[in-house]
Amino acid sequence: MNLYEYEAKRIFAEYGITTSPGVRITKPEELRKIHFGYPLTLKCQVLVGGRGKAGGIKFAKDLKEGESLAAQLLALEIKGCKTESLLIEPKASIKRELYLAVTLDRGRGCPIFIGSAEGGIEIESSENVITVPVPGKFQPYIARDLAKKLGFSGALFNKIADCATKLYKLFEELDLDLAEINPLVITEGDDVLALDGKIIVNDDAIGRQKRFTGWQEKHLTDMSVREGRAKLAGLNLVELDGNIGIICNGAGLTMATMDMVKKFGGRPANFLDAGGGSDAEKTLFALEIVNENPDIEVILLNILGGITACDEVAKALVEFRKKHPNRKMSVRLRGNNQDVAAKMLADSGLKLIADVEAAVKDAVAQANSKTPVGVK
Amino acid sequence: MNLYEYEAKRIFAEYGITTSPGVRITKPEELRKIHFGYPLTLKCQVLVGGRGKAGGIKFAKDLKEGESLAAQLLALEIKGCKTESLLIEPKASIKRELYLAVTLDRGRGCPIFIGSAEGGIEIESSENVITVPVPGKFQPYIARDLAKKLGFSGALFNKIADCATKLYKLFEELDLDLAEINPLVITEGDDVLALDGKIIVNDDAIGRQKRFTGWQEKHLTDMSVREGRAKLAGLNLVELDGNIGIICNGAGLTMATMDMVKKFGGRPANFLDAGGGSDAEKTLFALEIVNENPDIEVILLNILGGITACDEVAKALVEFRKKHPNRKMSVRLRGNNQDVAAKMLADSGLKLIADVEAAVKDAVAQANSKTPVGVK
Amino acid sequence: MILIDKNTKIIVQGVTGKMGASHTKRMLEYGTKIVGGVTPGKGGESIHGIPVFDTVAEAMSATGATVSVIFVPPYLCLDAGAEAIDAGCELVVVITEGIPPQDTAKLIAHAKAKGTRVVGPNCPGLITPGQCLIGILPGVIFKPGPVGMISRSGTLTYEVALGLTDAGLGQSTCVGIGGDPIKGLGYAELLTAFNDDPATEVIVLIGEIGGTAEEEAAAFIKENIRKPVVAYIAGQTAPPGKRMGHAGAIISGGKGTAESKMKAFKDAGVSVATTPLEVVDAVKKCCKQPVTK
Amino acid sequence: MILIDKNTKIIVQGVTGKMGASHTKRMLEYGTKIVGGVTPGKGGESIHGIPVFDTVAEAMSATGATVSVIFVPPYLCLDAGAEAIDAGCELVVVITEGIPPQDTAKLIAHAKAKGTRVVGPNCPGLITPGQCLIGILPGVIFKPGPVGMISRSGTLTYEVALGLTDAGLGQSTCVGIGGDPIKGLGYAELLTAFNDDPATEVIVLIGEIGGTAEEEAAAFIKENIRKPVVAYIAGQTAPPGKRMGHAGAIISGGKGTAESKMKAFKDAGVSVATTPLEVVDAVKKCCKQPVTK
Repeated sequence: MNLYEYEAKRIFAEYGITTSPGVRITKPEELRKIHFGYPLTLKCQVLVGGRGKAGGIKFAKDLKEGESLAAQLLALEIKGCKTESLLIEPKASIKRELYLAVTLDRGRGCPIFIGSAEGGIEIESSENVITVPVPGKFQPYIARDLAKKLGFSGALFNKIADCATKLYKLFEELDLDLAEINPLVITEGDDVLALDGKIIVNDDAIGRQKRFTGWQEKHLTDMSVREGRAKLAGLNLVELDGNIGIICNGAGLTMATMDMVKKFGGRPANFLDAGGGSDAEKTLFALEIVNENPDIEVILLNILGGITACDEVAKALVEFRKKHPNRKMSVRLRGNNQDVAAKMLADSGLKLIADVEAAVKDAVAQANSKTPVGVK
Repeated sequence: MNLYEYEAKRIFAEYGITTSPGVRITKPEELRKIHFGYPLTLKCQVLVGGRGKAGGIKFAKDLKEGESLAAQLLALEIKGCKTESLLIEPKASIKRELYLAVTLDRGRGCPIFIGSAEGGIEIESSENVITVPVPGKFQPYIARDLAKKLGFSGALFNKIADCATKLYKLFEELDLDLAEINPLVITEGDDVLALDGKIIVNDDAIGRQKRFTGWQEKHLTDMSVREGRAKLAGLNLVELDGNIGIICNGAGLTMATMDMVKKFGGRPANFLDAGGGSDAEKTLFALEIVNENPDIEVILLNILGGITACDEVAKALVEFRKKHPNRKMSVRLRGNNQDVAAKMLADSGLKLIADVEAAVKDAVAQANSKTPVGVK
Repeated sequence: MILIDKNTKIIVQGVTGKMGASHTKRMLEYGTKIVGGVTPGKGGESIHGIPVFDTVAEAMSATGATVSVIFVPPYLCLDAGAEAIDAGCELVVVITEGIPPQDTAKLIAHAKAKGTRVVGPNCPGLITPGQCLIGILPGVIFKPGPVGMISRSGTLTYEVALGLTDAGLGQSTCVGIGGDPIKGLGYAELLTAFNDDPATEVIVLIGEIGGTAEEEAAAFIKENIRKPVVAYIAGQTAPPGKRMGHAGAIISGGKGTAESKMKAFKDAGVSVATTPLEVVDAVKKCCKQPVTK
Repeated sequence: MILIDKNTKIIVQGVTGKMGASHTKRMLEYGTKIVGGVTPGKGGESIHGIPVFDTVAEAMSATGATVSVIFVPPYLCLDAGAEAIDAGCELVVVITEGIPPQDTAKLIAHAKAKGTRVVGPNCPGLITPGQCLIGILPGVIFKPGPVGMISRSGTLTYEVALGLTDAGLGQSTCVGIGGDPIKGLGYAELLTAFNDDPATEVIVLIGEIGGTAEEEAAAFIKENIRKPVVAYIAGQTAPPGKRMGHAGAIISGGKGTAESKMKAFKDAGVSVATTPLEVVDAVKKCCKQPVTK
């Protein structure tokens, strides 16, 4: 779960990391109540990156300009993601910018500091990236090693190390995937200030991080409406721009099925992993949400039952066919209770295809044809 | 720092360990406001052990008896330690009693669970003691291993393990030397209840355990008034029943000096380690507090300067002699700046004795004589 | 075969839970030597004819088991895993999905320090066909034979195994290493084990997008593996920045694409398939044994 | 001599603090090879002619030091110690008193896992007279010679060393292991080192009340040590239940009495002194070398 900048900064402040004194507004007229002087920075609160380039950050020299810019920014959509609110801050006096983050390193299997003497950039494209792993229990000296590698000394050395120590603490205590300060600013007065921040809470940990209970619903704006609904229902849906709706069980099989659709000349409309052991109700939800996509021509259901019982899937299919008898479908259903499933589906007008490639090819053919070839 | 039972139980409750619903009172008439029914248990709140045997726990069948017992208990002193208040609890329905504690194991160098299927006893004299060390990061399975070794199964197995897990958590988070539940009671309804509890906070950790800031002053009742004052001044004073006041620098040297006093026929009045690097002010405080003991005949000062500068000690001695010119003293002062010190003390009427045994023998002789032999 | 065989004795942690109980039954039906189960507070009971214990230490000493398979809920896995490791299990298989990765990191570090091997988490388990099935794989799909499999995905493993079995190509051992970004046994350890295993002739590696483990595996194969390897990467059409089901399946910062992984394998001389069935064809070409259908 | 000699290169953590600075000066005056100091944020400065670094890693790689002595405040010692251990120090000497024992336990466990030796905490340090002094011992008291000393107490060590030196009996190495209940190097490791050290003829062990380390040392001596050992226990007159200055010096639950320790040593054939000066007499009897005054 991505947090908004203003939420990330509140958490930073709680852990003792200095941030700009910011105020969140949702209406331009709220600018009148802001007590710090102009020029002000107005920043769109969105859950996607690239906000600066997309014009999501503006500076206002007075209230009039501020209100006009605020109205404009509040209406802004960035990469399809609506602006939730604006964060208003006094313009910072910047001497230098850095990048500082803590995340989990897959290769090393442990948390890692990432730092760069360049800030405000996309870290992936930076050439001066410093990494310091935290293989065991964190101790502040690891943050000092980072400050040293970033080239600091004197009072700033201690301030940077202290900031990194606090960032690690919140990363660990809040079960984050990412705690990022970008840029971390050194002010003209040699203070260290988090000018922008990003926090990604690990989705699997939200259940034990009580402060985030109920937050997910408000933090789905970086997804399509359907993707968000699927997520809240515990399903992984990723929408694409094709016309073949794909539902499988298991992430790898779903990806492989997408890949085969593409290979055999079709265009996947989505990735939907219905998960292992999904029952009829969950499978029906999956069918319905994929079916809602107006772009799809055909639904390809590829289930290889390990945990998943084929008869539960069949039950959902029977239900779905009743409501949507004309939806073109290709169904491959193999594994536990597949014979029971076949019997249940005998009257549904669906033919079951045992071979995976044959099922994919059938779906592609149906998508490219004008008549529903998959229906007997 | 020892905590009172009622304080320990509040901490237990905060960590989710079930305790009796108790009320602390400091006047007998407060019993009238207590809302749970009779019979009641009245327990002296004192910082020393052996309360039960000393008559510090009574049961009252009605308010009248309660008020009379409360008045009696509030006036009770146990092993020289005044009753601070009473803890009033409903009488528990006890099916079984256990002992459960977490402490640090010196030999293994790590925390350790101590459990016994007998409760309410002095653990040192119990024969059925179970120990389970926690050599690395604690995980709840270690508490389950303990519950198993204590012979539990079924629902009680989980309840005991859960209680032990919580006890470990508070032991670790609050930097304790000891977290003890004795007895841990299994009620007729198979609930697990901390009937009595003891917490010792590590003195060196109080500075970082903010909740205990300022608590020390109220928790010195297991010491003499002078011992308490010394502790608050950062000095280690232990009073004994002899007549030779002993001040040294370093714990080992102080103990060795006491031992020599005894060996050469004297009786130590106290242990006072003035610590390494003590300055004139601290040394003067040490001299004054030892001098306040009406039992002492002579003060034996044995300083072997490593960190401690002899001239700082001499400065304190000069000051002390001005105020107490007739106090018998034996002074051994050797190490850093000892020549400067000797010069400073030339007019003080104190002779400096270089040899440690000679100094001890001099002190013993003075203590056993009626005239001040140590003063020229 | 590697890691497990017909003599491997296994306990099930979380044996009385819904998943644990049903898969214990299925493993027993397959012939796996499940010798005990652990559920705190249920010690002394029995399920599907096997005894339940309160602690792993007890279960191991009573049964002689050396392997544990974990079906407990995600937030209890660090505790359960540490219990198995500290009780002396040689191999711990973590089926559970949804463990917070910081817990997994701690678990794996602890296992490494103690010399315990971990498979998973978020994995289907592993199988030596005809001998031992640990986890949730559908046993009927697998047959004994010369192909060693390593895979980040569950159902995709079944797809490939089904294709191999249908083509008369059985498997020595199949290991599902799991779809999480931080995991126990990885490609290098298992490639080495299969390379040293006389029963394995061909190794199938099924990767997916996310991370750089496949690139590292390709380099490792080039240096160390003498047996033929067939690789398949799922997610050739996955968009960047989106998590594709598995916690580990995400292309981020330009890293973790199928293209990069496939190229690395090709550069290392590994045969690269573009669909599950192409894996079967590629394996056929590598196999010395005559294919028996 | 053991642990340190004239070639030992040492850095001082907390070198610019009051204690650190003054004892660095004294160690340098003694001739100890203090080659660098560490104070975060003061890197690039110098003190008493030695360079100050921001991190231990930097200090070690710039100076070639292998030993660190720690003078930082109690709550920062776990961090400082971990830094020294992870930077690869072979020996870490922790002078600081008042470290919460749970921190010490973590520090010692970490050191053991990494193979680093720790002396202390809450100790005066160690000295190989005429060659190397690490810590806060008054160097002038010590002279080179055949007596190896191990002690839980600082000033009491000086008292005994003074007596030995006055009697013409110098010391090979004296190690103050510290007065805390949880500590690094203990009696067994150091007894073994002195037993193996050709320069040591007699070993003096200065214990005190609290714990059972002396009883264990007595058993260890009986089994393993061939050189004569003289033991002295402070606290023969200490009352039970009272902490005598040192965090570790407490008789509790009937355990840790001087009587028990002295008995254990006697039973192990160790010569037991009842005053510091008796130690000197006992050592004289054991010494092969002629006493030179």
